[in-house]
Amino acid sequence: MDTNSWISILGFIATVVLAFTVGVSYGGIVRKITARIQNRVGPPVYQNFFDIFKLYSKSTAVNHGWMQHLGPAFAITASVTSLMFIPVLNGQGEFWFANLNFKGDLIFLLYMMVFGSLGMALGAGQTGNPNSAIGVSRGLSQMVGYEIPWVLALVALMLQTKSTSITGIMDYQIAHGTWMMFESPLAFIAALMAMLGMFHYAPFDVTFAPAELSSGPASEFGGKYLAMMMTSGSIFAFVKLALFVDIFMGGASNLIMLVVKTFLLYMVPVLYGIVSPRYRTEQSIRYFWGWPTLIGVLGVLYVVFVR
Amino acid sequence: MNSLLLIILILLGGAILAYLSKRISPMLSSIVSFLAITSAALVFFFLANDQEIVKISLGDFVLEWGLNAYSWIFGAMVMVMATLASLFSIFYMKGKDRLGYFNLNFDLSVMAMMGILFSLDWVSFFIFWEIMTWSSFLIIVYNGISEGKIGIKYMIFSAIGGYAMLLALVVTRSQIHSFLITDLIHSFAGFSGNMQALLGLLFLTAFGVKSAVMPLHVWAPRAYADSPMSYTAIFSGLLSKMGIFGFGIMLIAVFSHSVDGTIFVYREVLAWLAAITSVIATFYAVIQTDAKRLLAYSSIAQLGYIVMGLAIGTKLAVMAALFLAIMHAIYKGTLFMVVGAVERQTGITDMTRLGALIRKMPWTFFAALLSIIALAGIPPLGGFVGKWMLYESLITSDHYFLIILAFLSSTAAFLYSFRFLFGIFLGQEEKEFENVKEVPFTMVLPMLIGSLLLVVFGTFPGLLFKPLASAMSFLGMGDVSWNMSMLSNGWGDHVDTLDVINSVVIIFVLVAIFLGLKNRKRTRYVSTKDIHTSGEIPTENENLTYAVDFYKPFERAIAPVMKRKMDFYYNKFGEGLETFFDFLRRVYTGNGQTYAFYVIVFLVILIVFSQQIFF
Amino acid sequence: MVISPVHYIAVPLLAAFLMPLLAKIHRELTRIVPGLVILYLGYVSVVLMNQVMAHGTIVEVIAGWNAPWGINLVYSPFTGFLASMMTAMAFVIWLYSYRFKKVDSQPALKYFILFMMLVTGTIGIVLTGDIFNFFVFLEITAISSYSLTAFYRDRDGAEAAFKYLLIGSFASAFILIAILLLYTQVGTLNMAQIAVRMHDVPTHMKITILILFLVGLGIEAEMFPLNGWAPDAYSQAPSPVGVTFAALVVKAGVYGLIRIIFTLFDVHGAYEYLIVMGAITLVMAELAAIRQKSLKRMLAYSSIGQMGVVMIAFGIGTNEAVFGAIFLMFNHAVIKGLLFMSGSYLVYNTPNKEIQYLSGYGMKMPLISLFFSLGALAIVGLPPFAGFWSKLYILIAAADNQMIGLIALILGVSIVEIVYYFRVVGRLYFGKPSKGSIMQKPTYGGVIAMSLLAIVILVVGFYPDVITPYIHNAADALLDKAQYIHSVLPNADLSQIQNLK
Amino acid sequence: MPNDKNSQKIVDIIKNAARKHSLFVLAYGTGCGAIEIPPTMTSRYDAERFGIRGMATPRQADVLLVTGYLATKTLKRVIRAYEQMQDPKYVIGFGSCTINGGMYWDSYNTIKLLDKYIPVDVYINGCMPRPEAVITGFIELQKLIAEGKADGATKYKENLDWYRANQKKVIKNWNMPDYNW
Amino acid sequence: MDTIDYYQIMSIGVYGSAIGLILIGLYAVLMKKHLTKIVIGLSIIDAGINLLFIAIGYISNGTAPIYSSQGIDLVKTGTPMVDPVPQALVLTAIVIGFGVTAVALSLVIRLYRHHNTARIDQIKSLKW
Repeated sequence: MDTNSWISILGFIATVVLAFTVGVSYGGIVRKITARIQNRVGPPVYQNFFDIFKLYSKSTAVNHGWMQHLGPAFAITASVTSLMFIPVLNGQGEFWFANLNFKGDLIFLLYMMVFGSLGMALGAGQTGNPNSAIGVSRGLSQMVGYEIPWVLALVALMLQTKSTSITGIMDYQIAHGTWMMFESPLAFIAALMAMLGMFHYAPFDVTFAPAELSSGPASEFGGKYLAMMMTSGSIFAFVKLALFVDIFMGGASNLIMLVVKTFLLYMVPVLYGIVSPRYRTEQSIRYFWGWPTLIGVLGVLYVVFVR
Repeated sequence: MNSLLLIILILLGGAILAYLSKRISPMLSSIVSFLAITSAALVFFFLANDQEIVKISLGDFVLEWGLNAYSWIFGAMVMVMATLASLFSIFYMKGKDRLGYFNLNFDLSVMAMMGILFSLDWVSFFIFWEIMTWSSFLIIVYNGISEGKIGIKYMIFSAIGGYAMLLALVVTRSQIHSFLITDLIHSFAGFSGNMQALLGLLFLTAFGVKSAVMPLHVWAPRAYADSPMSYTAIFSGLLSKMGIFGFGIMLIAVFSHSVDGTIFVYREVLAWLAAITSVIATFYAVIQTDAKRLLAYSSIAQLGYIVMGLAIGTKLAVMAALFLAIMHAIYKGTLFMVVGAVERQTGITDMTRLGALIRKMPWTFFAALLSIIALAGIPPLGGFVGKWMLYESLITSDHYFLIILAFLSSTAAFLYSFRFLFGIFLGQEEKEFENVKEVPFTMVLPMLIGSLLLVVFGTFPGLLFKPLASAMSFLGMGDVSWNMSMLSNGWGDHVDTLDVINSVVIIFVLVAIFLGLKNRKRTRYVSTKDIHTSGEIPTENENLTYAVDFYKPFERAIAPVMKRKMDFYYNKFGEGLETFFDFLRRVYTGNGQTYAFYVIVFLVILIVFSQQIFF
Repeated sequence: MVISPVHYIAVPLLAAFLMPLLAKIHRELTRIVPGLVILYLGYVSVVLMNQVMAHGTIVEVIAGWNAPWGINLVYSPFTGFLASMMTAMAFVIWLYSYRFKKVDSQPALKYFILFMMLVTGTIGIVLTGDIFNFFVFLEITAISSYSLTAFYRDRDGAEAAFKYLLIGSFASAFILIAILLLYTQVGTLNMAQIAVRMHDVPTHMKITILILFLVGLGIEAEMFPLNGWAPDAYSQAPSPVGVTFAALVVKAGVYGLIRIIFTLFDVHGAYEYLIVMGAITLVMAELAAIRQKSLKRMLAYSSIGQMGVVMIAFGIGTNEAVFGAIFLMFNHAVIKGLLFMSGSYLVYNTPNKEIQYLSGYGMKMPLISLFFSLGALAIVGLPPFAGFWSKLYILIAAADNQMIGLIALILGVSIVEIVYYFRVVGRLYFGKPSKGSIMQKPTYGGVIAMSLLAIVILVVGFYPDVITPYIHNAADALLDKAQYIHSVLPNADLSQIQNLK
Repeated sequence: MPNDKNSQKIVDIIKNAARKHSLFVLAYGTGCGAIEIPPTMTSRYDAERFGIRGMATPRQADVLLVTGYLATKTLKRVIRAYEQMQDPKYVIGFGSCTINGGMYWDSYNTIKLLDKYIPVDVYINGCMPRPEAVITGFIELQKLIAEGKADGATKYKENLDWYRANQKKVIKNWNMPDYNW
Repeated sequence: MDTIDYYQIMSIGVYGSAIGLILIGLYAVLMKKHLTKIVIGLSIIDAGINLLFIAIGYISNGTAPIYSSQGIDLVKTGTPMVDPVPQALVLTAIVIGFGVTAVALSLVIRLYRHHNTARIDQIKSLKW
């Protein structure tokens, strides 16, 4: 192997570490913000690192079959693979975080992200806990809900930029010196509404509802399994945010911009979630198939007929 | 001897031999059938080439058979999957009665499919088409489920399709005095607009029935579900592809010669119908509790994608459709075999009762997992390649609302994909299935081969692109560029499957080995009764399975769409017709005198109106 | 002895009258002699058909009186084909009815006498070249059919027979009047002569005669408003007789109809009339069939429907269409024969011959069910069975004449046909036999008969060329009116004759 | 003491630090003690700032919080929940009832000393202990964890027979799965 | 020319009665409910047709078409011979009619035995 390969492998690792760090920190920040809104002090920002580390250090004594091992492994695989195909920074010469982002596109990413959910779902299914199954059922149903406005928004972008790849959309934004959220605002709104569901914060947290489902799919996952799930969840959060930033906010030219943009974006579902009650599954599906879808359709029409 | 004729004869002979050898031993019958299909497959792959032409003169017609790039790819698919299914069938059908009857029809179906693919003229096409229809009908009624009604439904719809084709082909002949398919292709442009519209409608109806496009799909779910699974593997995987094969010829080769705009409308309408089919069928698949039904509806949905691709008709779309067609044959075939294996070992396919077979039938689960991943279109397996190309083609050809329907359907497909795996292989262990064993090797092998193929084609889709490209250029689409492992759309975006699979595999191996397997060594298996139940210890008979109304919330959300089934309208229509017929036949009053009266009245009418009638 | 067409009529008639005497010698002779007779007729057919294929139409002059004064038998490729087909079917029917239990339980002697009469009558109808002779054979056929319909001594047989008789008497009356009027106009009874002189007949008279013929023969050919008797007779007659109706009697009726229209008259409207009435017959019969509870009645209606298709095809009148029509007549004889034979064993012991009791018979009577399924596949015209080819030819002919609506009608009705046939087939292979259903073991003769028919269906289906040359000749012979007249009356003036289509 | 802080390996120190700061609690809300948990967790006392967090299932939890008296019937469930937890795991006995039966000291069907049945790391006394006391108890537990002294699980494993004997004495219909990890 | 009128009247009478007979027969067949009456109606139709035949075959002043010396003489002198064919046909038709009537009556008997009625509108067990 030549030097370039080694450096790119290092780049992979750096990306993963970055995603993990940012994702986990965001988790801590969310907890802190939640606490502050609830007039609490809240845990330290680095609390989630403790949690994940502790979970990794726990022993894992029991399993319910080999799918329980593979489930979290699938999830991590999916999250890391998706990360590989996301342009973290938009500089063309950027070397460290380039990874494989010229070799995939949006549709590929959509499916790759589902891979993780499906793996998780299978792992949860293997445990035989009815709560897990219920959670999976809810989660997948809800996914069908938010995918529609999300895809509508993406279609609007693709039609406008005549490109289905993320780098293509970023190049378009750079070339036109604008952000897609201003270019096709309707699509952005639809995507934002879909994003609420994507992060599974309230009011769309019926999947994990701890009070009724004893945390749903994760209910039989302790120790390392849970740690892996949290890891992949954190990375996924970063992936989604980075994707949003890339396609709607023109990407980020350096890490600080990235952090700022993703953080701002992240606050939308978080803040909306903290003050919201919980929807039932069919309510959330109907919600997503209502206004967000309509706005998405309008967004597509806007792109087709106005632009 | 001509290898095409040889293939047909081997299959025909195999069918008859299989029927006769049942007298000696039922098992022998299945083995004979398997051997016949295998040897036909060998002949196909090693001897058949596109130079050969068979000409058979029957009556006043000359039947012409030949092989071309387009039919070769379908033929290869048929032969491979039929071989796998028949291998699977040996043990699956063991111990069932009337095996001779089953194998006869099995081989006849395969023969008919090969015949359709070889046909260069419409007469032999139609002959084989109908052989396929009735042989599959006879297998549908073989299991004797559902009071024979589903067989009738299948037969009616097949007849509608078949007769539409017959009508189309006699009309064609009256126009061009030839039954050759190539002649139709070349002279289609010369037809009048009305004739083009009529022929288009008829042919699309004909192929639409077999590929279960929306208003003509009602036969499919039950027909797929009620046949023996080893047959459904080719019924859903291959027989339906014959409709796709026909669509390919029609939509690409024939309609592209149309100068009128009518055909364009057909394309759009067909694409929309296919999209709606895929959405509705997916919804129905989601709410099924029987694994067979689930897969049956899923088949309809998948066929919807394929038809959509063909209807869009850009290079990428056609490539996607054909690729998906082949993938669908493989993974749906494998999945039906999986269900067959489960059915054979447990006796049921009801997902509300099955569960946790993963420990009992790990290989079956493995095959099912890979197939489901492919079915759901998740990278890196073969299904993804097809779906990616389909979506890209939809976007690049400005079908921006179709893509939403396609996405809705494919996202909802995750629901039933999970349901399938969960319902059968995961979840709570049931005491009922304590002693279930893995199926015999000859049943595992075809499933594993099927899933292996998915992996291979997912990694190197170019293996399929190559023959597909030549098939498409045969159909008149010109040169199609392709790459061994690079997918690209018209806008210059691309996905590198090799990179995808590399990264997935590497990361997965890393994660699985260093985290998962390490855990596994230290952990101890506990039964699925040992779960968090708020400290309560579940008793032996306590049902902890969440299986009934699995997607109830989703069901509630989509309730408005599901209010009426298409069946309902057809049944009402049928009932109305029958009532009308019942009314009509009352002219036969049973009174001899009335009949005599009819005679006199008829005579008088004839005489009175003789001026109008006979001059 | 020189083989001549007259043997077709003389031998079975003689056998029919000798049979009471033979029965006195040995009872078994009553069963065997008809077979031998028909075998002999088969031999005659083979010899004559070869002759006809080689040398053209044979005209047999009876009792030395030449045409147009004497009665003659015309053995053209067309009539010869029909006669041979009827002979073959008669042989199969004999095989089937040999030791057929229900026939045997009634006096077999009567049955076979009537059967021989029926064979004589139908073949006579086809072969004769004399219009009054035609009438006589028609009556022989009719009377033996009435008696055979009422052969079983239950009340429904008699009822069916009486209806048949009532309508049949009308038929004979009309035909008689028509012959009478024709005679007053042309002064001859020889068909060829009539054909020659027909153009001199005033049009309105011609039409009136034609209408009388059409109605009278329409009754025999089961045309729509005139076919009230048919389902009853088919369903109540003994099964072999049902086959006979489908294979022989109806064919004779249709033959009469087309002979009148094609050869005797030169009225264009008659062809359209045939198409329209054929279509109406087809539709009404198939629609009536779909709701039948009784299997045999269903088959009867289906038979009527097929005759409708035949009429349509003849009405189209091109060579291809006629070819298809004759092919369909042949196929219908064979396939409907198989269906009646196997169907009657299926419903042998069921109350009212009802279909609903047939559940699961496919497992109990595999062979018979297979035959029935084969017949069902073939009759709806599914390839690669015999029925497909005839349908294809007819449709092609219709398409060539731009009758797309008609094709759609035929195909649409075929779907109805599929519905009711496959309802039965589906039921055969579904479920368990209902309680108390008694399977009837078929006789060996019956199995052989059905196997023969099945083999014919398969052979013709896979390789129609075994039969198409004959049918081609037959179609040519039917359409070539001048040739017909010439062969009967070598000196006739053919200047006025033109082939209609 | 052999389990001296100095005798811990450096890995253990890090692990214990993480464990100490991240206590996932499975609150077994028996008796009146459960009512004290909400104030402990919510704004006023905010136990989350110590990394204490409620969890829904025993698989995910580190700390079993037994909040009050245990009837013999509920004991079985507690044992079950405890055995389903993954190592390392800790038990906090909450309120007097877990120490000596409290006000149920003479009840025929409550157990008097929780430690006889499952190993308790920290007791919080009081009837009921206030949230401050609860937090104090948790901090005590954190100290023990940091020192590596919270080894109830090890004790349970080593003395399983003794615990089992005690448990079986009060639980008549014994049908628990084996515990052998 | 008395004779001509006579023949005209005769022929009108014969044709009229033949057609009359047919119509009467038709009336009986179509309107009467009793089986026997229907059979009688059929016979009457037959008789009418036969009469019609004879009437058509008859040529005024014609001689009987019998192969006899007297007949040949008459023909030679120009006396027309009555057409022999219709008469021959009528013979056949009468025989056939007889046969049909016999069968019909036997059927009537059997129907009456089984149904205990001879009304055709009540014998409708086979219909539709």
